[in-house]
Amino acid sequence: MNMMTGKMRDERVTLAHGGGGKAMRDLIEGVFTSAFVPDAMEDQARLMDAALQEPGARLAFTTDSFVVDPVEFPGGDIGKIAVCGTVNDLAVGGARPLWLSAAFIIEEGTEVALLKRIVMSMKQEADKAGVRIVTGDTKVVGRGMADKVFVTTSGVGVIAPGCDLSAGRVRVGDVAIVNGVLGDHGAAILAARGDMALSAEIQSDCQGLGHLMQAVMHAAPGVRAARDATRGGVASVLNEVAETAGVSIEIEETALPLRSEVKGMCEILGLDPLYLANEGTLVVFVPEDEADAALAAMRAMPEGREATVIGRVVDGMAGRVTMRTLFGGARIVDMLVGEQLPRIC
Amino acid sequence: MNMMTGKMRDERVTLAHGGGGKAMRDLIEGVFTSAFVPDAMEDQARLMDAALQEPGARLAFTTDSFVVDPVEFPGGDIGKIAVCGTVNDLAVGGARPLWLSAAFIIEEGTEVALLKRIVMSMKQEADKAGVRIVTGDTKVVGRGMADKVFVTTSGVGVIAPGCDLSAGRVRVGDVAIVNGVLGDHGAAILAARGDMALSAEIQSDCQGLGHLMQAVMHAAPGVRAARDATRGGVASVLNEVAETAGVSIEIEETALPLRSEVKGMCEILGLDPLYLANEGTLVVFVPEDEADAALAAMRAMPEGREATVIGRVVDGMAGRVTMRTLFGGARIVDMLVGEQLPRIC
Amino acid sequence: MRFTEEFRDPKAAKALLKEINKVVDEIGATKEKPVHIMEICGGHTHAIFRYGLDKLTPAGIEFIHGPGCPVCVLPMSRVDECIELAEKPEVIFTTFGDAMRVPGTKKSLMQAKAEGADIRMVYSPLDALELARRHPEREVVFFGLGFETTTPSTALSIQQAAREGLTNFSVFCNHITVPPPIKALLDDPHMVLDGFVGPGHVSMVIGTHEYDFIAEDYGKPIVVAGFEPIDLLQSVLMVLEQIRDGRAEVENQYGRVVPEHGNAVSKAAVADVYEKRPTFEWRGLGEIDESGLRVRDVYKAFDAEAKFGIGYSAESRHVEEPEGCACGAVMTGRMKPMHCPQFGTGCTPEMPLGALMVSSEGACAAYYQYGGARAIEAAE
Amino acid sequence: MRFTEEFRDPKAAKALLKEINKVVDEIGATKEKPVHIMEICGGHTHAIFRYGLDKLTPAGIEFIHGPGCPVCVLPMSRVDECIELAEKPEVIFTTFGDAMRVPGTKKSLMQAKAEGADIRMVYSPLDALELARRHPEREVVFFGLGFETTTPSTALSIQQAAREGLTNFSVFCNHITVPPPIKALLDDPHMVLDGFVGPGHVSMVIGTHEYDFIAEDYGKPIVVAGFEPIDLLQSVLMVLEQIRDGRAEVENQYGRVVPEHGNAVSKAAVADVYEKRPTFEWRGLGEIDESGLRVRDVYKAFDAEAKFGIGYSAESRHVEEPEGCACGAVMTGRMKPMHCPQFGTGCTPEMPLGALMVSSEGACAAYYQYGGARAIEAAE
Amino acid sequence: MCLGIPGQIVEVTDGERQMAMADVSGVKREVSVACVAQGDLEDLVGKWVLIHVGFAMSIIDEEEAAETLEALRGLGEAQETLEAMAHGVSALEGTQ
Amino acid sequence: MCLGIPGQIVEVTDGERQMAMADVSGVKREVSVACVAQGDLEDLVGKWVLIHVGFAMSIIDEEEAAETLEALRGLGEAQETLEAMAHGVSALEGTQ
Ligand code: SF4
Ligand code: SF4
Ligand SMILES: [Mg+2]
Ligand SMILES: [Mg+2]
Ligand SMILES: [Mg+2]
Ligand SMILES: [Mg+2]
Ligand SMILES: [Mg+2]
Ligand SMILES: [Mg+2]
Ligand SMILES: [Mg+2]
Ligand SMILES: [Mg+2]
Ligand SMILES: [Mg+2]
Ligand SMILES: [Mg+2]
Repeated sequence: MNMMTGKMRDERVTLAHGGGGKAMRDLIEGVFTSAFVPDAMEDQARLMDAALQEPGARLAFTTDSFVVDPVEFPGGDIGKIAVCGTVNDLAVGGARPLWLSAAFIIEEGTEVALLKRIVMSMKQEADKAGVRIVTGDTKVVGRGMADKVFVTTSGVGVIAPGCDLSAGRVRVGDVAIVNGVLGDHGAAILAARGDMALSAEIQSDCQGLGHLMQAVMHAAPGVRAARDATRGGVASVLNEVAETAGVSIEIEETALPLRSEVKGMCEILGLDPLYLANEGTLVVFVPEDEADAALAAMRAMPEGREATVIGRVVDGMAGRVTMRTLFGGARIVDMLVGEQLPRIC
Repeated sequence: MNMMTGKMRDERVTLAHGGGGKAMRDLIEGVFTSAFVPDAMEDQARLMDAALQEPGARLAFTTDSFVVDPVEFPGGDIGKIAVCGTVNDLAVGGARPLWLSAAFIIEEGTEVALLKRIVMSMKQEADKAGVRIVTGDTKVVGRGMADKVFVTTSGVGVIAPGCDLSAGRVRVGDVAIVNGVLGDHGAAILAARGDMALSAEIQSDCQGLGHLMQAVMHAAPGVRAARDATRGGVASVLNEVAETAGVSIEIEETALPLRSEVKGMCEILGLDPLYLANEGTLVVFVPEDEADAALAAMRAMPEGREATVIGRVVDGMAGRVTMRTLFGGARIVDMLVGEQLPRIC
Repeated sequence: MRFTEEFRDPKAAKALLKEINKVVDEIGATKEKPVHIMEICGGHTHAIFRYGLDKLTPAGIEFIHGPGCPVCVLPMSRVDECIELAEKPEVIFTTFGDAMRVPGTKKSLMQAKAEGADIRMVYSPLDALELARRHPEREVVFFGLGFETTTPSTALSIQQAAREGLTNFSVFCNHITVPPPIKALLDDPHMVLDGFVGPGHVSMVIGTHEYDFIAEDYGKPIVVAGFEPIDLLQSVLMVLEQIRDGRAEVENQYGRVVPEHGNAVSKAAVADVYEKRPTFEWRGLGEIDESGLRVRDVYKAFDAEAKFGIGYSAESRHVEEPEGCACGAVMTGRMKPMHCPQFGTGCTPEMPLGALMVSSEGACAAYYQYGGARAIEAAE
Repeated sequence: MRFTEEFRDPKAAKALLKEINKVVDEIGATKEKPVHIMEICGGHTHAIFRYGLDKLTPAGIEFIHGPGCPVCVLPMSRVDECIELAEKPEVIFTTFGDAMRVPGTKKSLMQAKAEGADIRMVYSPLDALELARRHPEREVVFFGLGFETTTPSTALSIQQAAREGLTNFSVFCNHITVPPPIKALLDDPHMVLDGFVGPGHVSMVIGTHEYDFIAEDYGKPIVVAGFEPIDLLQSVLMVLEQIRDGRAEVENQYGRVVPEHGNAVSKAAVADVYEKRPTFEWRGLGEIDESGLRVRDVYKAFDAEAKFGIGYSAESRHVEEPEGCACGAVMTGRMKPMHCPQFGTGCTPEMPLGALMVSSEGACAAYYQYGGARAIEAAE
Repeated sequence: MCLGIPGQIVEVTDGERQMAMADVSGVKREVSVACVAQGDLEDLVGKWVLIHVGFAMSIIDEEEAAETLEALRGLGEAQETLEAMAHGVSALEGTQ
Repeated sequence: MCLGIPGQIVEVTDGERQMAMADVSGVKREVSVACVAQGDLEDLVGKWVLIHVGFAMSIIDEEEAAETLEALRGLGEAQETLEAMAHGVSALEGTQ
């Protein structure tokens, strides 16, 4: 009898696992199918949800590729981000996330154990968010043709009849609320990457925001729009909304919730935390009279415990975002040009 | 006045284009949005199709990452494949393709002109297939962290009430039909890659199969199942179907449609064309009495001009695929183990 | 004429099979008391299974699959050495695809590549030479694997490198020769063999007279054969006819390609660059006298063994074959693949234990792939 | 105490602003007839805009943004040379992130990286040293950019490399010094300046006496300042008080960090490794005598200029600044950024024409980013 | 082992290095003709050779090939004749 | 330019190379203390230094810092007193 059991006996992925044959099937069955869709025989999922067939319901569809380096970091891994990111993109549009797809591009030589950890964390996160990963794909590329693993998730959700969250609906007087501290993900990744030889106990804020969004929509039915701030940080989200809605937004420097380590990291590298990436940071715009209700609902949940108002929508030049500095000065918070580079010398 | 116009003025993609700021927006607006979804403001598409709300209708959902090297090759490019591949995965399940997502992972240094060509070819192919690319994403990774461009497409389609194509429905007596010559894509890529210094005028068979599938379903309403043979070739598709349906399949060596150059390539490198990749090759299983109708319908379309019966489903060991050689011998056509390697010395 | 399809003509095959059946009957061979014919060359093994010739020929013929697959007879220690070379940071290790999946003690070249070694599959040693020209800062090593057919290509490549004064190209020479193992098999008292199908492409280089000893000293027929199904059937028929007629001759079915005296340029190049090793190790067969080649001292600069202090000539590093592996017995025809206790369970193409399961020319892989489950059933 | 937040106290700022307003009034300065104060250091420019100090201070104060941003004064030819070095296959080119986006004649380091050059951003020359240790087969070049604050770090790194006997580490030295351009500005007859906010971190290395000539020879006040908003407001107040009182002294607001005589170890290391160049080119300012440093001959092995035959000392390769670029006028305070014809149209942070638009410490970038559209409107 | 395939020489590409372009069913690859070169390389153009790992190792003897095929055709026809005769005999036998 | 930030030395990491660990708001980085080393390196532990590009360039004078802040507090208070007085005066004036 053969001592080795299980479908996937290799320790590392080789090009053979991408060849469309038995090795690929073993990889898929040994690592992916077991966690995601044990019974998929066709290369497409076939689905239906009653909510989708309600008159006036709309289908939400979104996609993102995830390429984080390192693939595992304090507070999460690429799999967790891949599920949270797409769940969040559905949620902030007002959709209830239903189904995800997951496509993996794997570099030759990647450890199978790493893949398994990533997949497990995807499953966990999907379960938490109440979505199912229903279809997937794997490709293997040669060494140096990818960076360990890239994951692309797409998501399908349902928007209930009448629900219409969009940046265009933001009005003067609205209040901008975030669910918690900013920049944790960006800072955690900077530290984890080790390029600048900085170490800090910062965890990525990577988390799903679906339940939090449901709570906000329930507590503040007039909620105008929401965004999850990822690349480009909160500053980019504010600029995007200000532009789309044709309004100005004014935020308060003293109101920005920042962890001390994130501040430290930014000081060392000359970075601005408003532009740091997040992976579980919600920015919601609510009418002023619903702000307290929204805040209270958010603070009642772990994902929103540190929720706070950071600014408000004001009359002014379309697309303008300004920040009142701590002693009353004002500066423009523009969109970032490229990526934020350390500014040191 | 500034002499340079247009949003995207760089010749090559830099990391700045992935930073979430203006450079990224310029890349997206200059290259992607203009071709795909000019009016998307939220990071999710909001859609509905009457067919989806019919009682008994089902939603089909599928995804694939595309990683071909070289990204442009005779007969297509990675963008064309990315659209065709996902359209085909929807189509072979009996779904009418509706919407696609497209996520790009771009290597630093990639030429913007190349991206534009890829995107244009996606648009063209989507138009041909009658689908809309409704949501997307771009990520930029450092040099040597990807191979120019990877594209991941996901697709949503609708399966009409009552339609149920699946490998499990294949029965003894059914006939296996392919739409044309085999292995063109694999051979074209081998030649285009230049590793083995072979040159040949072989075009990839890369094409969308949605319309062809519609024609088959119309002409042969009893059609059991269909597959597009990609990685692992026709041999893998046959094995997969034989296993799922619990039947044997017998094919005829003399019936396999092969281009002379593909044969030549296989002879030089000791490869088996049954395992070569395709990107527009349909394998359909139809009841014997509908075979002629299916063939006629396929041959009436450019994608099926060379359609032919390659074998039939027989009683026998579940999952067994055999090939009758040209003078009556028989051999087993197993699944490939890993990737097919040149066998030379 | 393309010299391929024409030799796959079903009509001709039918005629030959009829004739074969007739001669088998004349000899009186049966399933229980078959004629044993060894096809020496792995290419012939492959063709027999690819075209289903084993099932078309009568039960009275039993094919013994010989040692003529260079991948199958490659000892684990050579694979380990390839990996050691490939893992040197300065080395670009080039090889035919055939060698990629052969298991070494710890891993295959495929796995070493996944772990980061710079290993490239090439079609020709000329491609390795071109890599060396393009990467003067790297050391390009070509894995010289194969029989007499392949040896001239590496010899000519070394001569070319010398002419160009390339200093970063070397060959890890593990070339072997066909006649010595045949002699070893014929000397084996357990071996039952009635005739041989001779290796066509080896013979196009060395000619047919190298097999004279088979007919003259051992009284066995041998027919040098081509690789198309018609070639093989005709060659089998010619062997059978010799047996029926009590003849033992060296015949040449593959005259369109194989000249009686082989290829002079090739032989000269091989003689210039290589010399016989006193002895060389074959997987499953052990040490065989004068069965391997090494680079002559004058071309030392192109000899990876000398350059990196590695290989058969270096301190012996013989590694025991994995336990339970019956490759030796299968290769000498003493055991059928499906009777190996590992066949299909501990040893499959996905997880080969022995080399005969790796190459599609290996008897075990051929039985598994082309005989597939049927062979497994038979074994159970 | 963390020595940061404490110096951002709104209460203290309020008090200082009140006092500043009072003194401005006492001087009688107005928007039409303002006091001109130059903050020499780009770090101060950045802080002024970051905290909106320009809008908080009275209209009677006009800030002139000085040449103290090493990125802004870097000539195109130096950038081109960086790229030439970085594109050598053996070179790992290391640099602070600051330099990545500065446009050269054809491209920036960012673009060169995208095209394949091995360019790595580091936090410290020590990280470049570590790369050299880890990649003995490569040449690690560190781009020595910056003023007196930064120069000791590369000097100490070269000394450390020498101690370790590293042969693959070198510095492409483009270090510059603060006093010479100040003298040049003061000698410029077009220049209107009433006082200076002095560079705090430069001074922590060189001390305060290097500025004596400003007070003694030119009769202008200078206050060495820290980088927190309170530091800046207090320093501005101190400058104003000197003006009001008719004094011209070198004062030190940043005593917690800046010792009167600077840092002895740093100065010794710099003197050991570097020597003054007779002259050096500044973007927008032209050649300035004794304003740059080069590696001394004893450390030639660590001098990228010598090692690769490149740089300012090599055959002069001065490149003309792009046409229409008014950086020189802006840097000397003769023009406000928004009055440059390129500002916001031909020159934006996305597509900078001049260096002052690249660094967030450049006056133009600061006006654009923090004054943003308002500045553009003003210009239109 | 020793995969060898027939290809036709279509062009001499590098006389000095004895390289030529071979065509295999429309697939082209540069091969060394060092082993089959006799006199003028151009004489090889149009010839069929047996190619192994990028080297032409033998010039295919077209006559010989034709003869082999002819002999087999002969064998088949002879068998058919015999069969027809046997059939005739059994047919005759059947009338008994 | 010349980004310099205060950090606290928490540990000597390599005496020979004069390297120590600095802490900036919980973020740690190894820095050279060559420029601020006097006598026993361990004496630096607990001290605040000004860090630039991985080098501690100055030991922060905590007393001096406290004094600066104290003086500003004084300024604020003085202003408040003055304002209160001014307010008192105007209040008085208002009663006229
Ligand atoms: S089955 Fe495996 S172990 Fe047994 S003889 Fe064949 S190759 Fe060797
Ligand atoms: S706007 Fe641009 S060109 Fe004009 S001065 Fe500023 S940096 Fe120079
Ligand atoms: Mg998205
Ligand atoms: Mg998002
Ligand atoms: Mg797939
Ligand atoms: Mg957060
Ligand atoms: Mg804006
Ligand atoms: Mg798919
Ligand atoms: Mg498919
Ligand atoms: Mg996105
Ligand atoms: Mg096809
Ligand atoms: Mg099977």
